[in-house]
Amino acid sequence: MSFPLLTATAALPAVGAVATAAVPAAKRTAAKWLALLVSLATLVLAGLVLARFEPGGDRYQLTESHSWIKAFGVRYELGVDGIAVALLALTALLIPFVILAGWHDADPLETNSSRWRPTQGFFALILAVEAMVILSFEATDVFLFYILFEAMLIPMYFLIGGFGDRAHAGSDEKAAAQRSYAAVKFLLYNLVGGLIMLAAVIGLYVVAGNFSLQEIAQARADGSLSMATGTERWLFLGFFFAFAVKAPLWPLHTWLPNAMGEATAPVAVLITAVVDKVGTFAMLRFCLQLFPGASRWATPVIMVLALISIVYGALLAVGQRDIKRLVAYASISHFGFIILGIFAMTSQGQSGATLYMVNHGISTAALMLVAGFLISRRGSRLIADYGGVQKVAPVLAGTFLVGGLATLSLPGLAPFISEFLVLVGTFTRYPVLGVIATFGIVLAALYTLVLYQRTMTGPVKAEVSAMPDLKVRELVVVAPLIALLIFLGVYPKPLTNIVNPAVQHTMSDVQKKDPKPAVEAAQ
Amino acid sequence: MNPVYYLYLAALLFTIGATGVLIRRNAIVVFMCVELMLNACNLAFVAFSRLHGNLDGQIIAFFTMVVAAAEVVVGLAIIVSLFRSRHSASVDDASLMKL
Amino acid sequence: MSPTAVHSLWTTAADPISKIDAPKIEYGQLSPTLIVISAAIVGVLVEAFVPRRSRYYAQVFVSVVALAAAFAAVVGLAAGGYATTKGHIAAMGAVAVDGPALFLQGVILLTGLVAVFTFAERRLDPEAHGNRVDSFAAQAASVPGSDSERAAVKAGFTTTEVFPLALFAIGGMLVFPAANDLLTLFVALEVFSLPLYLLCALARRKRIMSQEAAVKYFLLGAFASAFTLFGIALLYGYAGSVSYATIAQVVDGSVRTVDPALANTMGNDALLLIGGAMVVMGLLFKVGAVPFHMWTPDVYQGAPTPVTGFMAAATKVAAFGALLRLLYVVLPGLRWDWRPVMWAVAIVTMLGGAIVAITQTDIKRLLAYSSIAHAGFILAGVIAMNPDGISSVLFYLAAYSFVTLGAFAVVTLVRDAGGEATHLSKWAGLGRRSPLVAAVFAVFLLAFAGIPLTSGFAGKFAVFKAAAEGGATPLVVIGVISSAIAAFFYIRVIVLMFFSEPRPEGPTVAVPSPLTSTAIALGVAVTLVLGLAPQYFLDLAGQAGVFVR
Amino acid sequence: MQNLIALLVAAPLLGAAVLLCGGRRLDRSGHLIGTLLAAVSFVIGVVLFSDLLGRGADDRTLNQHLFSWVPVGGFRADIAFQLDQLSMTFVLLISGVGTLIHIYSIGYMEHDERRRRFFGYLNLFLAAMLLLVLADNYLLLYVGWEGVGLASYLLIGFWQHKPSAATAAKKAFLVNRVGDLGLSIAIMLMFTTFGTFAFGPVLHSVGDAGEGRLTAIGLMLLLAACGKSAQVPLQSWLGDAMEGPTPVSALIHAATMVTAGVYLITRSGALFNAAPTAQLAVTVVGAVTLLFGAIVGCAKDDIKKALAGSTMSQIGYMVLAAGLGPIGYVFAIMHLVTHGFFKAGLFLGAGSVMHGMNDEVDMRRYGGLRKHMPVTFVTFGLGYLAIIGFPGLSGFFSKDKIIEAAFAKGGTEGWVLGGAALLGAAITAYYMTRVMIMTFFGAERWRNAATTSPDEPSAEPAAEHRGEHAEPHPHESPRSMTIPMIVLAFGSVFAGAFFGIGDRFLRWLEPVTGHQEGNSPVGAATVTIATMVLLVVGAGIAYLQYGRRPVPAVAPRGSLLTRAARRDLLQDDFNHVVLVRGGEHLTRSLVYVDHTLVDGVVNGTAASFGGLSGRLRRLQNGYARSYAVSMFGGAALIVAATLLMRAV
Repeated sequence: MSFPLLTATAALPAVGAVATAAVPAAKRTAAKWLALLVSLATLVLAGLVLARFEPGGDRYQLTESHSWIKAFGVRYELGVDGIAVALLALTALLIPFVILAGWHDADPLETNSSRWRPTQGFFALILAVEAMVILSFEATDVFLFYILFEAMLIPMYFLIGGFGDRAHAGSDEKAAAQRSYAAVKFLLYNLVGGLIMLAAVIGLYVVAGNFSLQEIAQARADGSLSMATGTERWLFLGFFFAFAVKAPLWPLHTWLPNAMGEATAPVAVLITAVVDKVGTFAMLRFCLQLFPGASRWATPVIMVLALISIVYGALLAVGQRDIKRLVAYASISHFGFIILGIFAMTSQGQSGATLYMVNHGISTAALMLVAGFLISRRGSRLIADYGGVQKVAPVLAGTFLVGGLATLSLPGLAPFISEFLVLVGTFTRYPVLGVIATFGIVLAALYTLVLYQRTMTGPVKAEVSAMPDLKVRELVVVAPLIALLIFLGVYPKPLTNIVNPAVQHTMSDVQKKDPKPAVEAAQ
Repeated sequence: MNPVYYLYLAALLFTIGATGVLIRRNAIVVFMCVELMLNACNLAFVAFSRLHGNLDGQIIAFFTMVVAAAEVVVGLAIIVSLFRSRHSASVDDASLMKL
Repeated sequence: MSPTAVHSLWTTAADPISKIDAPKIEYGQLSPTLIVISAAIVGVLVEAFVPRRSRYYAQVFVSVVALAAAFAAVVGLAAGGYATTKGHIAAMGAVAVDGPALFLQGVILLTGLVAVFTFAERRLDPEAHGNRVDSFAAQAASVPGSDSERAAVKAGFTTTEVFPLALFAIGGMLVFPAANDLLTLFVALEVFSLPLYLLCALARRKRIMSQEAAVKYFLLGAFASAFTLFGIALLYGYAGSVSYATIAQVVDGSVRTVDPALANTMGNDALLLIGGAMVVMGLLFKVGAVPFHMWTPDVYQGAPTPVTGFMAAATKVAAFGALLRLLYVVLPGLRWDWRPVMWAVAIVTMLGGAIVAITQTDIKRLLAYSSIAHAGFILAGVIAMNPDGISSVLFYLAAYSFVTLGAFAVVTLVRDAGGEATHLSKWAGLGRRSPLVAAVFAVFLLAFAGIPLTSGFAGKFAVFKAAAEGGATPLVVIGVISSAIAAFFYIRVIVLMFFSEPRPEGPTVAVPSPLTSTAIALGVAVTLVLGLAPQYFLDLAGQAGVFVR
Repeated sequence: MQNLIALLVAAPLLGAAVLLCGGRRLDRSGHLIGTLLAAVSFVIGVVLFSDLLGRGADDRTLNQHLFSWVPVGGFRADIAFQLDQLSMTFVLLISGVGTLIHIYSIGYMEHDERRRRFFGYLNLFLAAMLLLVLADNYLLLYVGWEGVGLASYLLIGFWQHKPSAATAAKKAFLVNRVGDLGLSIAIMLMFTTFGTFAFGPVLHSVGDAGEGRLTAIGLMLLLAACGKSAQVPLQSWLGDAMEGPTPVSALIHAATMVTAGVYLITRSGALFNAAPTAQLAVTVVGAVTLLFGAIVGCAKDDIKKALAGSTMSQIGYMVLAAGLGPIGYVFAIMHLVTHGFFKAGLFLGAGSVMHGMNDEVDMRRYGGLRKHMPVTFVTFGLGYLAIIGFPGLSGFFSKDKIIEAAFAKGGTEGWVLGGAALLGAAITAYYMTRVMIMTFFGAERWRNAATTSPDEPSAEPAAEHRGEHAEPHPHESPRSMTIPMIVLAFGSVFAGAFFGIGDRFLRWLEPVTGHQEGNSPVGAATVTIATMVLLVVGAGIAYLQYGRRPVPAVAPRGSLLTRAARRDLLQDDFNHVVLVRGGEHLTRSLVYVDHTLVDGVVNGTAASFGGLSGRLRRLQNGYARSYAVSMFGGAALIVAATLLMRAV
């Protein structure tokens, strides 16, 4: 039994969370540093995972397996394939930036209440989320995954509801009301999704008799476990519903704009760049593997919904007045692309979708965090309150622009590759859908450039005339992300090497092959 | 005569008691109706005991009486204390807690 | 009726009484019950003879020791194999000593122990005239607001009778799930109900409401037990016996028909069905299932909070134990008749409880409705009619009772001038005032809501899994939906505590004595342990999940 | 030798990186670094060119494979370059003209505080443009394609504090995105058709694919070309793009970037040859645009806008030629190069004029400037003669060939296209003469015009930095600006002859594009003479209109056509009404829908549960007896149900 690397990767932030929460009220800064160090250490562990993972090797590597709840046939089973590794790395990578970006977000406004320790809570919760997300990427036991999938809602809920954006249009009470509304909406949407999934999980157990992803998938593959078509479809729908809420897929998306709008920028990044990825990841890992038949059956509908998400999200992004809500709707559009890629059932589509998850994580983080810095300076989320910022804060404007260009997936930046792969993958199987989806790139350009023009260009508004440019801390947050965007845009091979084999497995799970080019087909 | 009639009588008494519980306001009366229901049960026991030709039913009847007595003690205690604090034994007046 | 029968009856009665062989009672196996009951009697004597000053300590001592001893006895019996292999019917077929019985008795005893802690808490209320006071009336007999009451308070009287009462109730509850004939069932029912009626009336604050609660509980309870009794009568009429075993045999038709004279009653299904339904109804009343639930909110609200916690936890355990035994031992041959009905009851109970709870404004009523919804979930497991059904229900009861006790214990801490501040609006911003208490309560709420990593989730999962395996998939789906609805109001409370600004005139959080702290801590511990590593307890429940017949 | 290719791109890219990340400390040296690196890449270009010349005509193709870029399943994209005669031509044009304009900008942007960034953007543009023409597969070309788009976005909006500039930049990017739509769909189609999108494989296996698919691909490529090269219907952005600094207009929106579409079509020649329908579409677009641009050019009073119109129309010529297939490709490119020279020269001239005139752009406030800025006058004049195709100058050779080729298309198409081309030539002569006269001849209308009038906002707010708003006193521009103009003037004079005489250019390019002589119904001589006549006519009309009578300082109302042409023939208004307004309405209504419908359903469900709860709550009325009733009823129900179960 070698060193349980995967467990360690998840356990470290969990322990760190407890430790951070335990830091006494006065020692606020200590808590911050502790959290930052823990997250960096986690990043190192994630790097180890990345190093130990052999792209060519078994499907699941670094596996661990211990008995947990025999009565439910539940085991503590971990293992990572390429997709999981990529997302795990992404999570571990983003958290330090999130923490650093949120450095002052949770400083208590009033210092009188000594027992109330928001700062410690804030960073502890972030670490808790990290731990749960990482473990959910590693879990190869359906029950274990489900538990984390549900449990991570609670810390997220407190992060959204407890530490709202201080730059709020309305009064404090109004802000608090909207914030708790957003938090409750987030929780209820995902809880309902999760509970419906619970029914499906139980059903799966009744059918399969255990929860081990590998065993069940194996049994499905060699036909020793056959499900009635109806049953399989119901179970699939149960699982997919939960993931579609999390992802989020139209029309289950409305919680996201509220949540991202009301939460602080780092938390918003946590939501859309990290937590939501669990949903799309789970579609790849669970829906396709456990219910290949049903997945094929549901594909047309899902593709159409994804398409609607793409266009609809983009159009609504154009119509937004609030910077963060705009980014939220943009994310909805992007999640549409991801889901489109997953269910296109082509290697380009699914590799593209996986890359998309990673790249979208990085690009949204860049854009959202810079937006957060901007908002924290002016104290308003309304686009209309800005103008001419590039004149007074060129660096801020520049980074913002790069983030925006990444969002509209400009060639040369990472998102372009994933988006193009998704489009190609879709196009090869569903040309019409592919073409319609391609219109998304025009809309993306529209909302991004409109946002940039209204906030950064034009005559300098009086309120922003004294706006300071990015501080060192903030540069340290943004610069690496941008560097990463460029690097992955020019040389994504390390990523594709890891992802491709995993995608091949998934493709064989659903018994699909890439369509042949017309010319070869002709010959 | 056929002891089955006793059963009908028992059922009748039970129903009367139940109805009384539903329609009477005074707590004491309601309580007496409950007692009536218990006694209806006793009658049924005894009648069945006779039918089956074993003594269990009759024994049970005694148990029931004891229980009923105990209930009287507790019940009266509660009702009286209520009556003393609100000078009314109407069950409908006791409706502070609702919704 | 034929004269011969009369004659035989007469002759049997007329026989010269030769000798009655003394009934064989396995005192060892009944020891838990016996210990508790005798302790209760001792408690009565204490009331009679120990000077008032030291009664409180004496009573607490007696009850705690007795409960601990009884629990030790249960453990001993279980270790002695009575829970599994040696399980059998004791006391001339009156009481079963088997897995479910012992498991539930253990749970009830622990619950009772914790409840006694909360009963004994006397640091929450401000001292009256230099005397520490607990949450019970100074003198139950004195009229609220009267001079006599004031005098009693001044004299520092306390109703130490609550401890023997609680012990009697616990005694009854111990027998209830173990009862193996209908008579014992009925007696046990009354033995644990009557003390509860009294306990409800003993609140120190808001006495009028407390008395009202007692009256409602008493009248409705008596009404329900009358139904039960009549049901028992009918069953007796059907089978000619009240012993579970015999009735079961008759139901299965495996018993040789007695003399033809009885043919018209013996095996008369109308009697069986009506009787069975009425008995079950009595039990449903105790577990608070719709439509027999309506006493629950009022009584929970009116009763002194420690008593509420005790009732909510222990009564449910005992009643569900009895219900399980009745359905699994006596009426399994009848399942095709009662199952659909129980389905309906379970559904309306889950949905009703969850929906009505949404608009509640009083925390105690809220918990009452949530307990109704939970009764529905447990019923879903009861209906499963398979071994998993039994064990899952046992596990759920264990998990649920501790969460409930803990939650109500927390409720006792949040106080303002008028005693406990149970109106939800007063809980606003509690998280800011005292994060710890709020966090603990949040844990309990999440457990109620069945969020993973809490005992609530493990229990819910077990129950739904059993139900699904038992083919009750629709129940599972509805259960899932209603837990979604339920989640809404649990979340509402959490929002209130953490995300809304504290009121200036808001309540204070009293610092409890070690007693209540233990209760709460135990609740949290059990919630988390059963949530994270339920395996051991699931095994326990699994082994215990076999009834002796 | 081929390992140098990457350096072509790398040098300016490095410059861009250094200048944009370098920060203020580079403010003083930035422009020099930028110019140097541009020059470096030009030198490398020359070296490679000489190397190519040293080889045989048919192995003048160098390849450099850097690394595999996106390998996923059958999808293989590499970072790899291909340098053949076609790309070589572009490399020289881009880096050459680019370097000149860098030099020019040193003087032009002297007073701009953000000059460093300006040069950074210019370098970025060079890198992207070179990548575009050097890529050996369509996906990499796409990167360059969008890269130049980005650079043009940044440079058009360089003076971002002006809303008009920011808007123009955004518009340019968006319209180009629509074009990119075409390019990406074309690439997908190629992938599904050929399983690859590298030039070589695709263009060689064209034969195996069905014509339907090829036509589709061709049309998509055409869409892309329209976007980038400002062809109808995606031409609207070019006019606004003049918001950018004049060197930008010269380099990007005259000489190089806007010709990328022509490159794309020529590069995909083999594919178009196999898809006649697509080819026809290309020619039509070209013909329409060359007239459209010309007409617009006649009406504009803003000198840069007038030149923009002419650019549009000249590129129309190239596209037309490219659409003609093997008979046209070479001439398209040839015209592209010569146009690169004289149009860049013209723009730099215009810039120089504005430089001397306090950034006044309205020609109606010019006049008689030839005395004040002789160098500018001469270079501009030579450019003018070149563009109208004065015999012997570059324009003459390249444009003439195109017109011939158009006729050579044969059939009615030939006549129509040829006619259009001829007409275009006449109009060109007209509007260019107009520009020439209004600027350099006639009365000095700027004397009494004290300052730039508010209703005509100056395009170049750098004026604020240049200081005085008093009466302009025109002066010749500094050396750094005049020298590039002179060099370009040389180009516009001799390039055509150099290329045309003895078909040098033809023989150089033929191996790549292939060539065949068209059999023109009308002889070459006829075409030439016809062109000359029309040229004289056009110029003459212009002279009568503007040379003889004084030019009014305020534009007369003018004919319907004139007014329409001033507004770019109303297509902007069309866009505004249909796309912008319509889009706004759509998004607004969608926001409403999202809030009320999608969100409303959920909130509604929650609310309905609340209401139900409120109603059920009433049952709990506090009366013990009603509770008893419910119990009794429940009991009755249960008993009845149980009995019923047995009954059924």
